[in-house]
Amino acid sequence: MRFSFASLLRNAFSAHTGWPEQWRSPEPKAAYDVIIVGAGGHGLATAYYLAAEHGITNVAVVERGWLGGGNTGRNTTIIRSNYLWEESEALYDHALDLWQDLSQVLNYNVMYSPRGVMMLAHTVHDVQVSKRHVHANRLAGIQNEWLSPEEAKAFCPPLNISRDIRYPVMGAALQRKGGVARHDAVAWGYARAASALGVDIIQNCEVTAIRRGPDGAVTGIETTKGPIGAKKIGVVAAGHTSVVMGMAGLRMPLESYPLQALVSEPLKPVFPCVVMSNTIHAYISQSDKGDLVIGAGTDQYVSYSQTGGLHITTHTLDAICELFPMFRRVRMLRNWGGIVDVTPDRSPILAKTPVKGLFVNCGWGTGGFKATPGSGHVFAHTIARDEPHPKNAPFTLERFRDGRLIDEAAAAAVAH
Amino acid sequence: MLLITCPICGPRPEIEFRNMGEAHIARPTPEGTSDDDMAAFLYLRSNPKGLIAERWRHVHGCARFFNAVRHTVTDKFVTVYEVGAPKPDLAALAADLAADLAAREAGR
Amino acid sequence: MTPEIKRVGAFEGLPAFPATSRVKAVPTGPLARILFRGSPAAAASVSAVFGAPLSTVPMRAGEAGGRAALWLGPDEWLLIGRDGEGEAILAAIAGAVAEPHSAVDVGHRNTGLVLSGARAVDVLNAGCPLDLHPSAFPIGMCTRTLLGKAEIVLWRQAADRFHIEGWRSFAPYLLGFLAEAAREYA
Amino acid sequence: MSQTFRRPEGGRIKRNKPVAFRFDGRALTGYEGDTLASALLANGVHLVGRSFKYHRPRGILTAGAEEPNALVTVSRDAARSTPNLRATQVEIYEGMTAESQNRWPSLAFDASAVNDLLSPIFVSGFYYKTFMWPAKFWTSVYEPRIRAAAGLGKAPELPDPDRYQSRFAHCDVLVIGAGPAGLAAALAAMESGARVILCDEQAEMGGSLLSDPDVTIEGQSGRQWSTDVIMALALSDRVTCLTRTTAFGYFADNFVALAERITDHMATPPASSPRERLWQVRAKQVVIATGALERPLVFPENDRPGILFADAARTYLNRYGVMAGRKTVVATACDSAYLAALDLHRAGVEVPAILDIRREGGALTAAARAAGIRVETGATVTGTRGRLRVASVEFGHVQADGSVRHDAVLPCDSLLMSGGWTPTLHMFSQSRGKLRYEEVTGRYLPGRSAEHERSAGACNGTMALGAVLDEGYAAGENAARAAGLATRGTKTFAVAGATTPDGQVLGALPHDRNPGRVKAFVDFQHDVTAKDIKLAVREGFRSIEHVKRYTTTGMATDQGKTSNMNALAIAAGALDKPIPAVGLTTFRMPYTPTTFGIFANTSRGDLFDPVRRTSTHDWAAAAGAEFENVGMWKRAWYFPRQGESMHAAVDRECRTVRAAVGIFDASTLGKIEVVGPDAAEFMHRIYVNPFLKLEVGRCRYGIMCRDDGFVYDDGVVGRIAADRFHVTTTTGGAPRVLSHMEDYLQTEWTDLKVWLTSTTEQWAVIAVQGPKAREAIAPLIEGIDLSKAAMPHMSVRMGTILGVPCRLFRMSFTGELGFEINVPAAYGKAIWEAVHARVVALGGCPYGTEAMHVLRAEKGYIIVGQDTDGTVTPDEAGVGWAVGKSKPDFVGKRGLARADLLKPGRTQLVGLATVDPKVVLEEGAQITPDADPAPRTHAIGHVTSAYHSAVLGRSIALAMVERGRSRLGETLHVPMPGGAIAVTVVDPVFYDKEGGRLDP
Ligand SMILES: Cc1cc2nc3c(=O)[nH]c(=O)nc-3n(C[C@H](O)[C@H](O)[C@H](O)COP(=O)(O)OP(=O)(O)OC[C@H]3O[C@@H](n4cnc5c(N)ncnc54)[C@H](O)[C@@H]3O)c2cc1C
Ligand SMILES: NC(=O)c1ccc[n+]([C@@H]2O[C@H](COP(=O)([O-])OP(=O)(O)OC[C@H]3O[C@@H](n4cnc5c(N)ncnc54)[C@H](O)[C@@H]3O)[C@@H](O)[C@H]2O)c1
Ligand SMILES: Cc1cc2nc3c(=O)[nH]c(=O)nc-3n(C[C@H](O)[C@H](O)[C@H](O)COP(=O)(O)O)c2cc1C
Ligand SMILES: [Zn+2]
Repeated sequence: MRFSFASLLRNAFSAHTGWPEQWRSPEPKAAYDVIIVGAGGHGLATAYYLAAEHGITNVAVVERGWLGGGNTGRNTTIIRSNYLWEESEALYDHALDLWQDLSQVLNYNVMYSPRGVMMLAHTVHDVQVSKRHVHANRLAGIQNEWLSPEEAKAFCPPLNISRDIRYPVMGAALQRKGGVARHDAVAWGYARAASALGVDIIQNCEVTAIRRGPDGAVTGIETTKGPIGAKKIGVVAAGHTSVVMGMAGLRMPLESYPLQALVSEPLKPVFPCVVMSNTIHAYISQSDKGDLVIGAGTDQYVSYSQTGGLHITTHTLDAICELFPMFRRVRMLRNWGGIVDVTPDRSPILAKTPVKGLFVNCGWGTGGFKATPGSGHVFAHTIARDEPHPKNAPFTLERFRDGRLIDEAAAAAVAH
Repeated sequence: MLLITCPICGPRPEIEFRNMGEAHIARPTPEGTSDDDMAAFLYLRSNPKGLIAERWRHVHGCARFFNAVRHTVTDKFVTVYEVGAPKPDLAALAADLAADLAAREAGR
Repeated sequence: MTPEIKRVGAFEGLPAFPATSRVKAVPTGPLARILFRGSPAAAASVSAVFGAPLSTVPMRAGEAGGRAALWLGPDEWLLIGRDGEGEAILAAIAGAVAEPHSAVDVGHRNTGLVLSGARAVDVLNAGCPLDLHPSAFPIGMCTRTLLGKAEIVLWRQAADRFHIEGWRSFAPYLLGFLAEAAREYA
Repeated sequence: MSQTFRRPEGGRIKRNKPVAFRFDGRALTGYEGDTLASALLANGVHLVGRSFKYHRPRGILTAGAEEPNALVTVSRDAARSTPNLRATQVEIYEGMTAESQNRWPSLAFDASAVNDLLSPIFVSGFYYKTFMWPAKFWTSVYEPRIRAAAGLGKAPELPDPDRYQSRFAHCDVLVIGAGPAGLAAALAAMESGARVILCDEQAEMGGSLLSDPDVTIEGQSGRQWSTDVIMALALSDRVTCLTRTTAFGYFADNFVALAERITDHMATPPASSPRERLWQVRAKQVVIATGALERPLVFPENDRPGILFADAARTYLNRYGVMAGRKTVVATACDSAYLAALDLHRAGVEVPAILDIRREGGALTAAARAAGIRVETGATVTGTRGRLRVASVEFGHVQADGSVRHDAVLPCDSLLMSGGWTPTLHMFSQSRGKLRYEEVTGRYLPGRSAEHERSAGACNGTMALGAVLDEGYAAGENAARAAGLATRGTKTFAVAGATTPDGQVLGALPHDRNPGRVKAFVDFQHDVTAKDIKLAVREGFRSIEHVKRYTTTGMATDQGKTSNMNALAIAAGALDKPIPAVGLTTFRMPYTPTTFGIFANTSRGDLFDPVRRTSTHDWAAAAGAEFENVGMWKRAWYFPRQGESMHAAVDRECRTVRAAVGIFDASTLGKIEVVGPDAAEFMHRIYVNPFLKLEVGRCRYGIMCRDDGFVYDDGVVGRIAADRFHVTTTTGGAPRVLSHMEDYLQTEWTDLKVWLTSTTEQWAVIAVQGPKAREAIAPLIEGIDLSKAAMPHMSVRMGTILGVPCRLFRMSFTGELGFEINVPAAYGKAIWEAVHARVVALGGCPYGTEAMHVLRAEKGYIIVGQDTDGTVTPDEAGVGWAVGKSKPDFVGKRGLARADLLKPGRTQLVGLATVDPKVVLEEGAQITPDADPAPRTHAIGHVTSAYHSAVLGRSIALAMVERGRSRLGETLHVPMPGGAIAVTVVDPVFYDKEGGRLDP
């Protein structure tokens, strides 16, 4: 049933008893053409585009827990494409293009809200780095502009631009097209659309082994719901990618860290945009529901615990209170953690692997939500055609061997 | 904030320490090391869901580096040991932990 | 030395600590300080000439004759003497220690203050994450640790007296932090 | 008359201390000891708020932390305004101003209440299905309206003037909750001699004993017993008792965060006192004694003001002397509501009926009937009436087939409900303990522990008071023993007059109404009804986590304290699965909403991060310097004279250095003393440069890589003695370079006898640069022959300056003759002043970091971190000459040999000269071969440094450009918004290529 105001109204008269399931919850078939491991936004989007753009509908997405329950369901939803290197710019901007009409394409309101992402500079060095991004982005056709502190304040009135604070704001880079979206809706929208095209989404089904034939090519997986055959497997397991790839005997250039976020109690609208400060580590926006959504830094050690240390939270909130001193009296409602898979150069891996039939999409670390549509789109291409899409061709595993890193971290230490 | 037992100073709060990454990653010699081996040294980590042998430094304490085995799901430390000591048998330690858990489960 | 060459201590010119009957913080003034690094054997040789013993028991200070040796790590001690003794201490070490070692003058890098009073522990624990109960942090114990966002060396000299060492540029922060914590005991 | 619902006696309020306060502008009075909720009820006010979505009128539902409805904003002044406070926890003080929220124009007439009429459309998740057309309306129309409608209170608009503190604490036993279980536990722990911390979120300790007039413990009234125990605990110097202190987070290794509210209840808080304090407690052992929360009943229209929890009403009566109404119907599945009914009845409140859902009633049914109260068993509420307050209750009897036969309408002004008790598992669950489900009682209970803790009392499922006390004592004793103390063994308590609150129901109650139309609320604040949950399940949201997120049940500011179990039961029913197969959502910190300020506590302003100043800072400030932040340091940026712009000041400073002499504070550079017999070998390995042959008294510019071969840091190194090096690092790099060096020493080259000591702050460093540098310092220096022959470029000497010992480096970061004077830091200011006087006498001036940057750029000297970015090799940065190619190993050697690092086409450092010399490029600007690059043109490089050079009378720039060194003379372009800027690729050394000025 298509979603629309009309269908909503119609259903109101039948007390909403007529809505079908948004996605089917089938038992796994014996085999599929493609199995996607991980029903996060990226995995679901991959399945959707496999079906929608490549006509491959005999697809299963297997998920150890509930779909969208990984980092997709835990992130601060910042969307932007003003990355530094050309490879990243192309990939993230591809995603940003797809965000524009994603609600209409999926027939699911993902509440993409281009309210502008402003990244603060607090030191001369920050200014240099930010401007480098602004110039690189302009050349690449990506909107990103430089604001004076006063312009930044005009764009975000709660911002403290006093010269007296410990690290005064010296300016900001603003991507107006950047913004936020409703994270759960992205997962659900892709799940519904993929399911409608015939994709089987199998939840509570953990992959425990990857089976390979005599030629080394993959033949399927073992799961907590039994074995499932597959011609191709795409692993999109975020923080658990090392674990899953280990099942195929591959070591990955990844480390998994806890990353925390928190929300305040809901407030009437006070915060019109997204503000990020990498120097003092704070990321903040206000959700449609009214809560301030705040991102923190990672813990220092590898962990799969989905919680983090209190000192990380205190550090985040002292930064928020310094930039927005009126929020000191606001209260934290809930804090949580995710497990982010971090590569040495902070850029993702979207590639074929040395194992025939095995593909991997990982390493999005602290910043992959924004890439969800683009990532799924090009990864589906890679799996369907057995060769990368031009936009993900640079994001290989081999770059770590050769040293051709796409080092977003070195250039700026940007998190989300 | 974890409580970490420095082999020298005893239990101390995590904020006094720096995690220095996985332990027992041997630094290769320049000669005769392939690009693959170099990449493995620089970038490939076991990143286990389970026991990890890792390096810590009590930077705001005695300032010494040491190694530790920690469980990455519970974040509990299993043992700490000196730099240079051989890597503990993680599989055996994991089996001990599992046995211990089973015993506690049975005990309740 | 020409008379107009004045030494400026790190605490000079800072707002005074609001001392009360329950807590006060007083800068130590200039002291000689040597950072000694080497093996325990080398440390033993230093003990012989320094006067105060260099403890091989972790986190313990040795004191004698107005000098103190603070254990900081298994190969690291902070030697504290009276102002002006630095050169002599360095010379004595050079003369007496045959084992390889390092002795570096840090008399200006470090600054010290003494925090004392019935509320000293509470004030310290506003930013120091260690257990300062006498059973856990007895008199004579010393260690590097943190106070808020600054690293310090903390040495308990008496039940309610602590010697705090920090790097020179952190002095305003340390004093400011302690003063903020002490406000409620004014 | 005010306080018409206050009983003439009873309760723990101070009747001799009346308190005047305002609610929504209305002047009211209560007593000291009242919460805002009890005081409002005393004044007959039930309507306190509006719900989130439908804006339905809502009253006070509970008497504690779990309150979902009665949210208010309390303001002392414009800056001290706190939204979303629960009236049930706010203590009134003289002059308090409280306002209701989320309503317009008034609480009684709220325009947004039309949402309630639209509720047939506004079901769970409706917004995912609509607002998509026309697409651009989302940002311009739909989203702004949704946002304006959402949200509860308003954030204050002014910075918060209050202060917050923090305290790290340690103890043997931390007891969370000071009800009977917690008090008994603390008592046992105290008796063992343990160090104990006991905290309770309420203003007064005692927990449920405070509301219970009937029980006796050890022959005393429960209240007296608790008072005595609290007194004993408070008198012990080993016990810290903290009231108004919520344990809100339980972290790994028994690290528990407590939020202490110190001044919010005071009319005039002392200025010296922080508003709140964060306690970070490391406990050897923890006793969790957090009690249990009552559950609402889910029946149609269960949300009207005047409907409240039975035990809350009992608390209001017994603890505050307040009647929730005059005519009170009671609906229950649990015995505890009978206690409320009996107490109210005794107090003269009319109780028209007790409607007991249980077919047979419970332990107190007979007693209630004996007291003359009508009790209907097997009865259920089928609806309520009343606009801003409940006016009547409809009830029916549940038939054998499960259907409901309507019975009667009972007029009333209040309705109490109790669905039983939910153990408060938050702390246990946050500690990562595993929960277990107890089928018979329909409760989750603490299962396997992950930390050193144990639960006792109602949070552990133990409800009988005697057992609660025994269990609490045993827990305290057990905890103390586990913490290593000798204990006296267990103890049992003699208890009388207690009733165990048995009986419970989960999920929605049956009724005779149209299920598609009625609203039976599960999550009160978020307006989630039983049918919303069923809708979610119908739409395929089968995991309880999905149900939560789709319906938002449990996501309101009460975090599901009252709703989670009912939601779970309804979802389980819809899924036709047993409850444990559906599972609970995750408990997360904080237990109750916790002020941002308490996390930030003292980290604000100058205490946000230490402000590191050099010994010349005050001098520079007095001289009018502007400062820049570099790491934690403040560095003098430039020294503008009266009316001078930054540009003019920097030009002047640069010219002065080139023409005469300048003085610069370089103290912030990192310094490390590398000492030991193997010091040279260590330096040889850690830097790319060769170091073995550096002579004593000479310096070398060192480049340091990581093992991946990319430039990590740089600095000048002086050899002070055969076994001693004076190493300098970049300002920002100092800590990480020291750590990097220690890492190799302690873990890689453990055989080397070398020790490192940071001397960054030991030395104040005064750079004197310019043709007159020698002349400037010569008269001040003793013991060093400054002549060219005796002290060549790149050498270091020991001597004194004005009697102060110094390490004098002859080196240059400007390309001019230069010295860097290292003096012990406390002399820095005095020596600076003396040298400055000489410099000025010679026509020189002080210069700041900006001029320093220009001067070094004129010479093509790189700044690591500005001209390099972590992807650049030494060769690419133009310092390939430094690499000791014949060394067998150094950090970075193998990394540099990787395939991609050897490829041609990588970027290299070059100079750029703009064709128009007046145009200064912008740092970070991109470089293209074409003047008019097509969109998405590949940039072949970027500008890393760009300045106006006063001496050269033109702009200069450094850039990283692909194959840059092969492009000398080529014209490239720097596309800018206003058009491309043509540049010529030139050698990066713009000034004095021959280097004659370095060594005149
Ligand atoms: C706190 C936080 C804040 C963030 N903020 C932002 C932000 O502001 N902007 C931004 O762009 N990004 C942000 N991110 C990053 C972003 O959330 C992720 O990069 C992105 O959501 C990853 O999506 P995914 O689909 O790859 O992974 P996930 O959503 O994590 O999906 C992976 C799925 O794989 C499943 N899985 C794992 N192992 C197995 C197995 N063995 N068998 C079957 N299934 C398995 C998991 O259960 C999971 O559902 C943030 C992340 C966190 C944690
Ligand atoms: N009305 C009834 O009939 C009824 C209902 C339930 C329980 N009880 C009785 O209550 C007794 C149970 O005693 P108990 O001690 O287990 O519970 P309790 O409810 O008496 O005490 C729990 C205490 O913990 C505090 N608390 C909860 N969470 C906290 C946190 N995170 N931080 C700080 N404080 C926190 C509460 O403020 C409360 O004071 C039994 O006698 C039981 O029968 C009676
Ligand atoms: C953008 C965003 C907004 C959220 N808003 C709320 C909220 O208003 N209330 C709430 O209880 N949780 C909110 N959450 C947190 C979730 O409840 C939950 O903590 C998170 O999805 C992680 O799951 P877990 O805590 O079950 O592990 C939000 C999460 C995200 C990512
Ligand atoms: Zn230590």
